[in-house]
Amino acid sequence: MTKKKAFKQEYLTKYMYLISLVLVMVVFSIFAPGFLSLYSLQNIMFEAAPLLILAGGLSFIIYTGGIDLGAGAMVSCTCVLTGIYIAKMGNIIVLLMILAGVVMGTLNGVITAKLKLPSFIVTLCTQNFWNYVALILCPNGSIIIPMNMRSIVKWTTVKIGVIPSTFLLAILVIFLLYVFQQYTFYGKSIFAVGANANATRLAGVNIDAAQISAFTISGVCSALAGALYAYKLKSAVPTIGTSLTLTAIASVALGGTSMAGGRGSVLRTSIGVLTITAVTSGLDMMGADPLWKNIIIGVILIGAVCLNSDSQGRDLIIK
Amino acid sequence: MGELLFEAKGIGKDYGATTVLHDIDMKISSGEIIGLIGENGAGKSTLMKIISGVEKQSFGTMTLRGKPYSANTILEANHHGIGMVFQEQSLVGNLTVAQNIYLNREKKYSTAGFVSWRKMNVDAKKAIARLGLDLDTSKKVRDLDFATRQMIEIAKVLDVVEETASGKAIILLDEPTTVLSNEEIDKLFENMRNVAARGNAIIFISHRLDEVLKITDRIYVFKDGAETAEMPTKGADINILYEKMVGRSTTGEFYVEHKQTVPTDEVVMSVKDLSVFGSFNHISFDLHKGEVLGLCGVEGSGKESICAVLVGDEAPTSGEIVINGKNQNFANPYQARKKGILGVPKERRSEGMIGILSLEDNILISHLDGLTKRGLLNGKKTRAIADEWIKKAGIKCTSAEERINQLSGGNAQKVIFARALESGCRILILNHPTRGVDVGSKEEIYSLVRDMTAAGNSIILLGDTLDECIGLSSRCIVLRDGLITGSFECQVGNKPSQKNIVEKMM
Amino acid sequence: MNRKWENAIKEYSVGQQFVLRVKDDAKRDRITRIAPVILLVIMTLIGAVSQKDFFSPDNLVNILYQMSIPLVISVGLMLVLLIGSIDLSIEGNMGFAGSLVAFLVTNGTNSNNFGIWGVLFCIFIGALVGFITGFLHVKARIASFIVTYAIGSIMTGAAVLIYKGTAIKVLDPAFEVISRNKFLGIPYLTIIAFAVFLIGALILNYTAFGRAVYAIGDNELAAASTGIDVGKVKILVFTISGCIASIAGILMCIRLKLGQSSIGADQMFPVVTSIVIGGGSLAGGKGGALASFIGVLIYTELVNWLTLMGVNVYLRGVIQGIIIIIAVALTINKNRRTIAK
Amino acid sequence: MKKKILAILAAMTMAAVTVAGCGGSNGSTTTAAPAATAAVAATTAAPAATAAAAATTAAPATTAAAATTKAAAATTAAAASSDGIVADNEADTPVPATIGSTKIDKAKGAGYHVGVCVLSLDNEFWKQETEGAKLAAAQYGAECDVLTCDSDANKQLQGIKDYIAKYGDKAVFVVDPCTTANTSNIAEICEESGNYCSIMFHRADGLFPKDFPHFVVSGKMNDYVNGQKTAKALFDSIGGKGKICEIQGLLGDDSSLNRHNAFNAMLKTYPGIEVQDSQSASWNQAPAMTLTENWIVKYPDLAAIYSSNDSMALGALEALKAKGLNGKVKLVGDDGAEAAMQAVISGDIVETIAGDGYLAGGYGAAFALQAAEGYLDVASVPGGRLFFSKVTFVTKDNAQNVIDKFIKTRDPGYDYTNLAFAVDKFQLVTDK
Repeated sequence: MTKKKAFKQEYLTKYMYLISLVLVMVVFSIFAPGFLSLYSLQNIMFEAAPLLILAGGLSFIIYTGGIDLGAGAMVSCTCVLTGIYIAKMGNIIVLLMILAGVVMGTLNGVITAKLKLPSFIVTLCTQNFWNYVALILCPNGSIIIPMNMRSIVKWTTVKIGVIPSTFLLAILVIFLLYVFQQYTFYGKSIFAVGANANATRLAGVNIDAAQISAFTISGVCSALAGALYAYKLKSAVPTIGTSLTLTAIASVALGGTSMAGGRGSVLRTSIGVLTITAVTSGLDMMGADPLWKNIIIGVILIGAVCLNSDSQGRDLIIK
Repeated sequence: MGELLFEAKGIGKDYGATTVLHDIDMKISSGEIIGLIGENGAGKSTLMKIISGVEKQSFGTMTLRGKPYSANTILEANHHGIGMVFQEQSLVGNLTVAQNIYLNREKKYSTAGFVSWRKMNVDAKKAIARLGLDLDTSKKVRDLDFATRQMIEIAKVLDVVEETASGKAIILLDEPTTVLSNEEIDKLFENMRNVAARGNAIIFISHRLDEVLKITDRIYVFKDGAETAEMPTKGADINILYEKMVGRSTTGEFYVEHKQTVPTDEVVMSVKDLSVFGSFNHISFDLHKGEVLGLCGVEGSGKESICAVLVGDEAPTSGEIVINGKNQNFANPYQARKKGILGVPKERRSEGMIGILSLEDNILISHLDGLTKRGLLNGKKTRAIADEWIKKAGIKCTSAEERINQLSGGNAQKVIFARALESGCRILILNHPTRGVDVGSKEEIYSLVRDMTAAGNSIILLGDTLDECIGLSSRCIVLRDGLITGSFECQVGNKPSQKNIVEKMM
Repeated sequence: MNRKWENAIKEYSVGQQFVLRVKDDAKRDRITRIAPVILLVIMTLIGAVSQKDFFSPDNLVNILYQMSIPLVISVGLMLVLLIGSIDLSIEGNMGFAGSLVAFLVTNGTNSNNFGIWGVLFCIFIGALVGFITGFLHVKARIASFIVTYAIGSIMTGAAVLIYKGTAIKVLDPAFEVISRNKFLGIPYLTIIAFAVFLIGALILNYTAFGRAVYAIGDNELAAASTGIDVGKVKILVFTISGCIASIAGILMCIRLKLGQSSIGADQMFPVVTSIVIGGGSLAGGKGGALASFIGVLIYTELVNWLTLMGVNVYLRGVIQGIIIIIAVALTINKNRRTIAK
Repeated sequence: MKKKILAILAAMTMAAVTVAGCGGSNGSTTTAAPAATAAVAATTAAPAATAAAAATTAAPATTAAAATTKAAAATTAAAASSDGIVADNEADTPVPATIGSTKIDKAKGAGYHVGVCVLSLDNEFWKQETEGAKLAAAQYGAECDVLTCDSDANKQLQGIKDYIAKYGDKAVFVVDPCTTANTSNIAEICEESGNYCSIMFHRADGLFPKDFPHFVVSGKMNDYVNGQKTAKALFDSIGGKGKICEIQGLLGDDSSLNRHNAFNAMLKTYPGIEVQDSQSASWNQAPAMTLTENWIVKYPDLAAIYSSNDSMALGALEALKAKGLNGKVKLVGDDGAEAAMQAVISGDIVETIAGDGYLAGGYGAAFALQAAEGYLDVASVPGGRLFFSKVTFVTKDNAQNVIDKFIKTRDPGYDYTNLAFAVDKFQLVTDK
């Protein structure tokens, strides 16, 4: 094929992940009247916000070729802590949660990097631990942020223009993550570790630091997401995270980031998140039979990943 | 010379718009060993791939033993009695020698789908015996050393093709000697002759012209996808071949000796009584500013291990590495780099290139922390630096965004060099810097080395060949069995002869 | 090892040193290889010492009975892990197969009575699903993690579709027999499970296919270059995994006499952990039948032990987690040059 | 070497926090309820002091949380009533014979859409709720859609919002919330958009329908009292003494905790009962079966097992059957799954509770619809619009009828136009 054509194709595959989002939007706006109404779009943004942050952070672990099965548990843990202590200390709690995130993430990172254990196992085990903390702090299912404290959490429901404040927050986080990924040497070395850890090591890069930083980032983002969920649900919910981990990983992959590591972008991830959120609420608005929901989502997921997968990695072995 | 086995007429290959191989004719008769030389990207590998069934030719025809021949898969080629030994080892570590040799050919030994490993081992022993090898074939390949693996690799292919075409097989060897030590190479050559004597034909690809001249009967020279010469080995010599390959005649200044610097007395690193248990003992030497210190020795003489220690990849058992007055003890290459030592690793693909990343990232990876300002990198600046290196090192690529694993071996190696230079390290450990690199790139790399020393850097060199080691170094240390057996000054003009160094090596 | 050898340097020549070091490495290698076995022994001893019931025949039968289904799952999962992939759809497939078989054999909801044919049909469907998974993974080049996740959610949905929320009670006498009756004190179900596992082990160790799986896990390109049809093997692996998953689902249904999607819940991750404890690697190429068996046994003993100890219900998970991390840290083959992902 | 140290360190950190938490957990969950009070109260708005006070003196009128009162009850259970059932959370407000019992004009109902929100359809009870809501909607001539959320509180809210986005003010809801806390969000969302909703089974502390004109009713099942009743039945079945184990539901689920507390409360009145172990099987069969298998080895003289729901009970039953202990080791469940009720008939399970989904879902929908269509003056409903819904205790005697009524015919034939029928008792509102 000619250079021009090659270029075109390159271009197409590069932005395919955007196209699939548009596709979803169009399809649902046809089948579900009112899907494009301001109210429902605001819903989608509001829904997507915490997941954006969670998945954004998780991406970095995927870049290293690892995986974090504990993200959900960290969300539960921080959600509970926030929900319980916000009454005492107000919004400052968010900063404390970020601190907690650093601790949790770094613990995962250190165990993985220094003991050279597969992150799959490490996170699988440590999550029990965060879940445990969440559960003993909140044994009866959920603790509500008392009505008289609602003023503290009001800002989350505010809309700036037509955009929910939390969504703007998420966008800000994604932006920061993008800068971290693109313009810091930790970001670069995280990708390098994912691409060829041994070569990176011999190039004199501190790969342990890189790996740990990835986990820390993920920890922080999970914590932030957890806090946001507490704000959103105005309560501490120790089980909130259980279903989130895989959703987050799925949306990372849906954006086209390679699970093998070394390639990807938080921008892709955020599109992935928006797509998944759009699909779920779109299905609700179509009034799809709940019995079929899982099936439909599964099919859409496969289709979308097919479209989006980062074609530059084509020559890689897919595992 | 035996009957004509194989003939290719007007073979060509193009990918999309670009033609990488055009109008190649080749004749192979039974019992001959054919040399195939040319720079990387000259089309050798492409032709090999076409013959061995990895790829399909775009034009031209091939005939095998008089019948038209074409293969869509390696397997098909094997059934026609054509087998290729690939450059990157294609053995499976967690299988035994026998299982590797008969991988995907288990039928012969299986009853009702269940394989008898015992029977297989018996045959495997025979197969490797053909190459004068004798070892327990139920051993896992993982536990064998590189050279032995290479031999098994060849034994495997040999077995495949001889089984189908006894005495009429064609075997393609792509750079088989790069990982072998001298005596192993001699052993290999001997075996090659035996194989040929049985009527098989061998195509031998190597960048080491001396080897080609030593073993082959006939030589094909490729350049830019075309066949520039076809000559009998007797009567050919390095200069002729070199000229045909690169189109310009070789300068006697192959190692750019006119640029060789005279090291100052300033000691940048002194190694004191360094030992790694079982690899080398009591190694002591000083490295001076602007010096190229060559380490000579056969495989297993401990030179590799010394490198590993110096770049922080291996922990010494005892001894000191003193840099500006302090004893340094590196836990990992990162710390070594921080102290100004960086290595250019031996295995380019697995240890050097960060395959799916861009050239820019590959060049800058060792210096990113240095380029960071207030925690951030300046995209424009980094790109500028990358482009500058691409120009300086003469890296052929579309842009700094291109992925490194899309480059040819030589260019990739230049990128790794650029990385080492960019890192700002003052001491560079070059481990087989020109392994598997074509003559053209070699020369460029040599001049890069000279530039480094001119800039006041110091280099420890493990030459790909002894000749290279002598040519580049300003001083050579010779190792045998992990001990220093000699040290030679190599000023321009009175370089020691290979002979007296080899004496110390063996 | 640095310090350890310091003095030895003076005594031996480099050559001798080398021999010594190789010996030493070999020794350490051997230790890591048998580490799981040691772990198993320790686990058993701890159990025996701390709990008098641990070695009671009843409890031993319990352990056998409780490890049988994980053991079956491990057959499929082992193959998938060996090629370096992962199969998250196992839970969904189990749930589906369990529901479908309950729907097809004599049950309390409808008048179906296909008996063995129903069972075989389920296994076939499982294989089919596995095939589709593998096909998507190989041809569409979707990472196994995602494709299996998606297929898993699809199958869970399909399972619920079958019984529309009201779990189906199984009345087939054959199911009764298999779960209740014993041969030499060992339940039929356990015997079936072990048979399945044995077949799996034989296929892995004594067939060309088995070798191909190892080859792909260790060095995919090399495998391809010897003419192995990597894609085909991979698809076959997932097909087997799917087929095995539905066998496991059916066994679970036999165990519980009830068909619903939740019978697959939390079945897969424990088995992955077990295999890793047994010495398998998530990167592929390492592990095998024996490793899986030992791993599953260790894991089952651990869970059984925790129950016998009556550990605090909330703490259970944490203790389990810590023990597993330590276990893996001991059994995994570490090398300062490698990096775990 | 370094790695080893690291390993130990990591292990120790975790161990440390674990132990730290362990203190909390012993208090808050497995053993006595008062500690739980402290734990919970400390974490709610109520100052810890009052909570503690509430715990010791069962004074119902404190600012403490609902959980507190329950716990309080638990501590003073002995004094509570003759049969030991502590029902101090039921108000004695008389249930008026009719609430909004009116003639329904179906045409008027047309265009209204009932969104019935349940956790998922993978459960008989939730299915009954949806069936009930559909039947009710039919009687009002309205449409009905099912919204599931796979037990994800967040998804549930999203679902409701999406439904509102679709049908605007024509949408009304009957919600089985994922978590107690979620109820306040649901109420607020509906209030904001002006859609009527009934929220069943759970209600956040400090959340009152009276503060939310569109929050029509909160109908609970009295898990706490019902749990005590089944526990009592179980204890009596083994003559009030013997060794016994408990299988809890999903940790962190509040029905699970209520039932656990009920079990503990009833224990107080039966000194002869020794609890051997209490583990969670997260509502699932398989783990329950494994647990039981191990228990009957460890405790050969086990007399009974208290299971917080039916599928876990059925799991346990399978384990017992395998050892031929079914019927010998007594068993109770909750939820009223068909298989469980069959087991009740065959005597393998002592008692279970048929929480009536048709009633909860249906009347919940009915309340919301009447409010939306203007039949019901929301303010007129007594008891602060907080009531306990009817349940049926399934024993050997009535099991068959229950099955015939609810399972065989998928319509219990309720008249969803007479709302009063659903109300068993009004809740005693202690947390005002």
